[in-house]
Amino acid sequence: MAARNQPMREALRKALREEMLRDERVFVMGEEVGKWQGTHRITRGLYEEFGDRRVRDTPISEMAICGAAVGAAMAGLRPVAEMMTINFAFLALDAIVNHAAKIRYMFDGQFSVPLVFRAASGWGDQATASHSHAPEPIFAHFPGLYVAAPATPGDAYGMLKTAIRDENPVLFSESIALYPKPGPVPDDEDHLVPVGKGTIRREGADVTLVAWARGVEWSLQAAGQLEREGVNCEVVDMRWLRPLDMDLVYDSFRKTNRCVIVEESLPMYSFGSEIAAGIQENMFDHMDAPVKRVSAMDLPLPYARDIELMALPDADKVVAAVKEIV
Amino acid sequence: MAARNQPMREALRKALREEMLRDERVFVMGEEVGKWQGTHRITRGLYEEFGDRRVRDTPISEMAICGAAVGAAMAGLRPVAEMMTINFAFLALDAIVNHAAKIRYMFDGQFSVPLVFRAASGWGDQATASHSHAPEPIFAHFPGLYVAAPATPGDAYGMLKTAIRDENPVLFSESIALYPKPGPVPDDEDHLVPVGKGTIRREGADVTLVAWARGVEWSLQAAGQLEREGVNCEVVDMRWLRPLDMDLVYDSFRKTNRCVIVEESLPMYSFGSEIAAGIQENMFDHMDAPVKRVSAMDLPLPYARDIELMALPDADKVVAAVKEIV
Amino acid sequence: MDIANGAALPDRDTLLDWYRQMVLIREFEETCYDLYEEKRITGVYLHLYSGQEAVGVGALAAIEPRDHAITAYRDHGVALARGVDPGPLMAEMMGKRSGVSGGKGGSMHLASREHNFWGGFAIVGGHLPLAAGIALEAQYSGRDDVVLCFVGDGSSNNGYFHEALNLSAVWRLPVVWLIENNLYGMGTHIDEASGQPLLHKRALAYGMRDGGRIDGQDVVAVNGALDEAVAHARGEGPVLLEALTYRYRGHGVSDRQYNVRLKDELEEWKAERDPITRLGACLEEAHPDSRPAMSALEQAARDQVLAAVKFAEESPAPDADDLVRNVYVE
Amino acid sequence: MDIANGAALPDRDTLLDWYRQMVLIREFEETCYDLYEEKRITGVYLHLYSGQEAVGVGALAAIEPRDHAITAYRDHGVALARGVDPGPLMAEMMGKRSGVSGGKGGSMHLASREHNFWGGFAIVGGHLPLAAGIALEAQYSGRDDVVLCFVGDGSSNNGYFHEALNLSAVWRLPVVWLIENNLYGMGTHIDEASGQPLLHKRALAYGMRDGGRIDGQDVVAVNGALDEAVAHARGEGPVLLEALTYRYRGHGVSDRQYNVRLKDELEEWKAERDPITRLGACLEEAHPDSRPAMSALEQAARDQVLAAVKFAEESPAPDADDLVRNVYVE
Ligand SMILES: Cc1ncc(C[n+]2csc(CCOP(=O)(O)OP(=O)(O)O)c2C)c(N)n1
Ligand SMILES: Cc1ncc(C[n+]2csc(CCOP(=O)(O)OP(=O)(O)O)c2C)c(N)n1
Ligand SMILES: [Mg+2]
Ligand SMILES: [Mg+2]
Repeated sequence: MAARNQPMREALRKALREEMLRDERVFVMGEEVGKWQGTHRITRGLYEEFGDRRVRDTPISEMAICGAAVGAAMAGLRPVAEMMTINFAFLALDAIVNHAAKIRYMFDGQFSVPLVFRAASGWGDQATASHSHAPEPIFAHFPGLYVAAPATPGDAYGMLKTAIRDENPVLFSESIALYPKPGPVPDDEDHLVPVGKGTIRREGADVTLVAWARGVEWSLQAAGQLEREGVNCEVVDMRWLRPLDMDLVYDSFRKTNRCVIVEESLPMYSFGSEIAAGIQENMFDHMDAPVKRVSAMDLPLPYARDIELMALPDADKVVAAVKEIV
Repeated sequence: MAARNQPMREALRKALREEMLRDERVFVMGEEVGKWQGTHRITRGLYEEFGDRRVRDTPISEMAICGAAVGAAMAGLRPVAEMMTINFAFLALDAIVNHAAKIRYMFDGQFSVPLVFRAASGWGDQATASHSHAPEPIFAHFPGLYVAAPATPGDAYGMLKTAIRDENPVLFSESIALYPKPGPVPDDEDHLVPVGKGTIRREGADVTLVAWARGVEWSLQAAGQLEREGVNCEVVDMRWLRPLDMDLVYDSFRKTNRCVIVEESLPMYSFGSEIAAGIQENMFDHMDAPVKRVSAMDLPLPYARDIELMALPDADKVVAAVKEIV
Repeated sequence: MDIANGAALPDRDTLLDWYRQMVLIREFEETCYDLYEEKRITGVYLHLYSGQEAVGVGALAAIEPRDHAITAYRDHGVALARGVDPGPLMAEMMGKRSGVSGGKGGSMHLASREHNFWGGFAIVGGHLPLAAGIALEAQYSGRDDVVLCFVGDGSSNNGYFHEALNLSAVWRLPVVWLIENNLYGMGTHIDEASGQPLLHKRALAYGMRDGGRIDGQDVVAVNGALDEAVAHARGEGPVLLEALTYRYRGHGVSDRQYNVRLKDELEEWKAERDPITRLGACLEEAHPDSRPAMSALEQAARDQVLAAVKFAEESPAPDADDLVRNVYVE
Repeated sequence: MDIANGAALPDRDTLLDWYRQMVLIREFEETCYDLYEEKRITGVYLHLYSGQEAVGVGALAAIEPRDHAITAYRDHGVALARGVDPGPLMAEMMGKRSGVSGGKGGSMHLASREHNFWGGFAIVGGHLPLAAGIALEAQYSGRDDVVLCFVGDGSSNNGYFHEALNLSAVWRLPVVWLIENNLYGMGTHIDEASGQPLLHKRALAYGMRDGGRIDGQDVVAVNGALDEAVAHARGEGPVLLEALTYRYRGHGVSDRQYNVRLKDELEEWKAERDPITRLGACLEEAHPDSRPAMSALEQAARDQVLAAVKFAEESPAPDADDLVRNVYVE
């Protein structure tokens, strides 16, 4: 398939724009998504192209943004609501979990809620504690919602399209650190990445690295380093935190019998916990070593650059974790 | 120590009252905590005894209740703020996580936030999807907060006292289903249960059951059944979801080499995930079988009684899980 | 006890139809009360509409079938006034598969998509932005439908209220925000919960039309005010108004003290302002021949509710397959 | 360009002291701007107060040291006007251990407990209930301290605003809610964000005192209005008022277009209403001998900020021990 190299930011913009062209019911709403061009420039140019009916600036009202998106989706539109950063989704947790995720079930299928909550996620860059989170696991705790977290521009493109076309509510996490990073984006307006399917980013036989979003990059870097030392890593990009493609993890683990989980989130009650628990439960006889976890340190993130970076995962930490089990 | 048999509801009320008598800075706030006597009757009689300065009815404003508690705590009071049910704490997630839990760190120790968010938790009783949660794990994901979840009246008494006297913010989860259940409550106004310390509820040599709150009851029931079949269960009550007393789990596991985790919460990114991940990571060489998890089914809770109960854990499910690994 | 206060009375058929709806609601609610006492309805939440009938009936009479209604958990009366069949409603109370929400929603989560009745929501304030979103869809699609959103007085102090009303004003959404001011949240009086007890005045904070405070026990007054509000919403944008009313059965079934706590107040509302008694008196005065028709409607309501109970009790409960269905659209 | 509008002018020393504070803030902010351009201050968030000095200085002059101030992330000016030393403030910008928040809070999270300056909060609206809580402590303890809470215009559409203001009204908490209306959230104009663009009118929604809209570029007017508001808060309960002002450096450092986007508007505010120019002109008119004193204050501000930068740059960064400290009270 033909593809063009583009930063994730552009891939997302392209997906949004194409879906808006394809389906009149798709519209964008959020703080500064219109005239301001989007805080992260994902909606750049859309206001000019589609006008204020379909690109809607909102007040600073996260509860109402998410709640109104739910209502509009129930009524037949396909809202793409932006949370300027995922931290602000904390203010809308009730609209997201108690409404978007449950309305279909509570009314036994009378309504569907086909919407996307796009949320810029992650930390680094001295954004400080209240603006520095990768809290996707707490959203993925709840059934009724899907949680997407692409690691590459191509996936960002295909997954956002899938999310917009899907009949269910999707929390779509976009790693801010990945926005500028380029990668091939398929030249296919119907390029869709199926819900709940992960992918192998790199084949290997010695250790499985299971990751999502930025964790994939750290894993690939670590795999490069380790290759020079003769350790052959397979890198699994989960892509979706709900549903989880555990079969893919298990297939890889059957081969490698060893695993390190890599993520940007806090360590407790997290992605690493869930994957490790699943592996030991279902792959017990294949385990040659305990599953290790690499995540952010268990503290709020500080402002000062040096110590901030200490608290975050990186390729070296992944390498060290792998070395503990090979 | 002398003790009196009391329902958990009364134990909590006693702890609150004694702490209010002991420390003038302690006060209660929340929806219907005063004249109405508290929705769950935990604050019964306090309004009459302490008046409206110290027992404060609020508007239906969860963000402001939690946020004002943070401000009052920073300024030197010791608020005990009630969330009528833990579901409503979703509306206050930002105040709880981005403010209560982080203010000490963000300002590098200039402030402390000694408060308690009491929250009635759990499900059953046809309260339906948006009112039926045991989402403690998502709160325990975040550092800066402690998360308490007592399983017995005695612990409810001692842990609430600890939480009130502690200098840190505590999310104090109270299982609604346990409110009426009686148990011994120590006759000691300074009975404190240390933060982050679990306890062994029943000794056994064959399997460790790790649980909290209602999970402890299901575990004990299952242990009783299993004993008759010759399986000897040790029951660990974690009591705090943060910090986690993993040493206690490991000590027990070293003895039994088998474990089932029992909780009322949803299954993914949950307590079971975290404990299982920890065991396989730190007790790998002691594992005779995979760690199993018993939790609620992965769906919103329905109204109709029969199917609602199907979705919840119970002693039989615990027994079945144990049998898979012994 | 008079109603309409000098305003022109609707015709006899209209008044009788409102009477029919109001006695049906009352009968339905009081039956629910009894069924709960008899444990034929179970659970912890059941919030009855007895006493507030004129608000729901008068308001819903002001909108068209193509318009939309949405409310909180005190939703039985709104569902009935919107024309939903009592059978599937009662079945929902009993957690049956034939219930409007398949027995999964219960008393707090009634809805009927075909009646443009959107629910039935249990989180205070949570349905307000949904109302805005439903109105947005109409506006976006170039239709002139209106959304009628019922709001509790206590709910008006919640963040959702502020954000949703402001958004509706900024986007000029066709929403009528109707506060059912029954004076209490659960137990807390509006004077102790709201810095501004005249809730309709909050319209000013959003620059939206203030529809005033109306007598919620006067179905004609409610309907008249709503007619105006709906016309405004359809053409110009949102309106906020409040109807003063009273609940006869306390906050809900968990409220065991309701008839002790405020005995005098309750008795006074029942004796002096009951919306059904007032409409009945008005009908008899305006149309002295209408007593037999009213009696027939009362009997029909009893029969209908009895039939609904029978339907509900004979319906099967949902099963393990239902339990796992509709978590997602598959 | 006149200020005070006929109101009695404070004495020369007072005016000079305000002038001192305002030029210090301006110097500090413009230095921050340059340091960020030079990458000596790093990160993504830095929201400058240039242009809004009269609001912070005039308002804080109306409260006592025992009173309390709290604000959002645009907090440098409030910190300086509250008397916090520029050295530790600049050190915080640079993420140094000697910063007011140990280098962990950064530009958005300045605070100084000893100055009763409570921060510095980055979640829109998040500090509003904190202000209510701080006021509650004073009231609870029987003191008559007042809390002065700065609020952005954009923030006034957030749920926190509604809940916190209403709570303060219901409990008659001693809070002055001062909206710094600089016309924009980030890029969205108040007219497109708020159904009611006269934000002070929202006082009515809470039954609280409406302190009106004041000229935020006139330090004397700000101070006068705040004197009244503070007196009311101290005795009677909360007040809401707004000061019309303008930010010269856009929303924050991420806003690279600020001087292009609204060039004319920006230039007009700078040329016609600059709060420092206006105070200077007023001083010269009222006290023709004050030019040398003003020049000396300008020079002193430059020296002070230079010294602050030196202090900050020479301070050590926090280390791995600092990283793990103060997550909890141990
Ligand atoms: C966010 C939230 N907080 C608290 C509750 C608990 N609660 C249920 S109903 C209610 C009172 C609501 O009063 P009002 O809005 O006046 O409606 P009414 O019951 O009088 O019809 C409360 C506090 C809830 N359901 N949701
Ligand atoms: C809850 C929340 N939503 C969004 C943001 C992002 N944000 C930061 S500042 C800002 C604009 C606030 O405008 P205003 O209150 O007028 O303050 P000003 O910057 O003009 O001083 C926004 C939207 C945030 N920090 N918190
Ligand atoms: Mg009410
Ligand atoms: Mg502003």
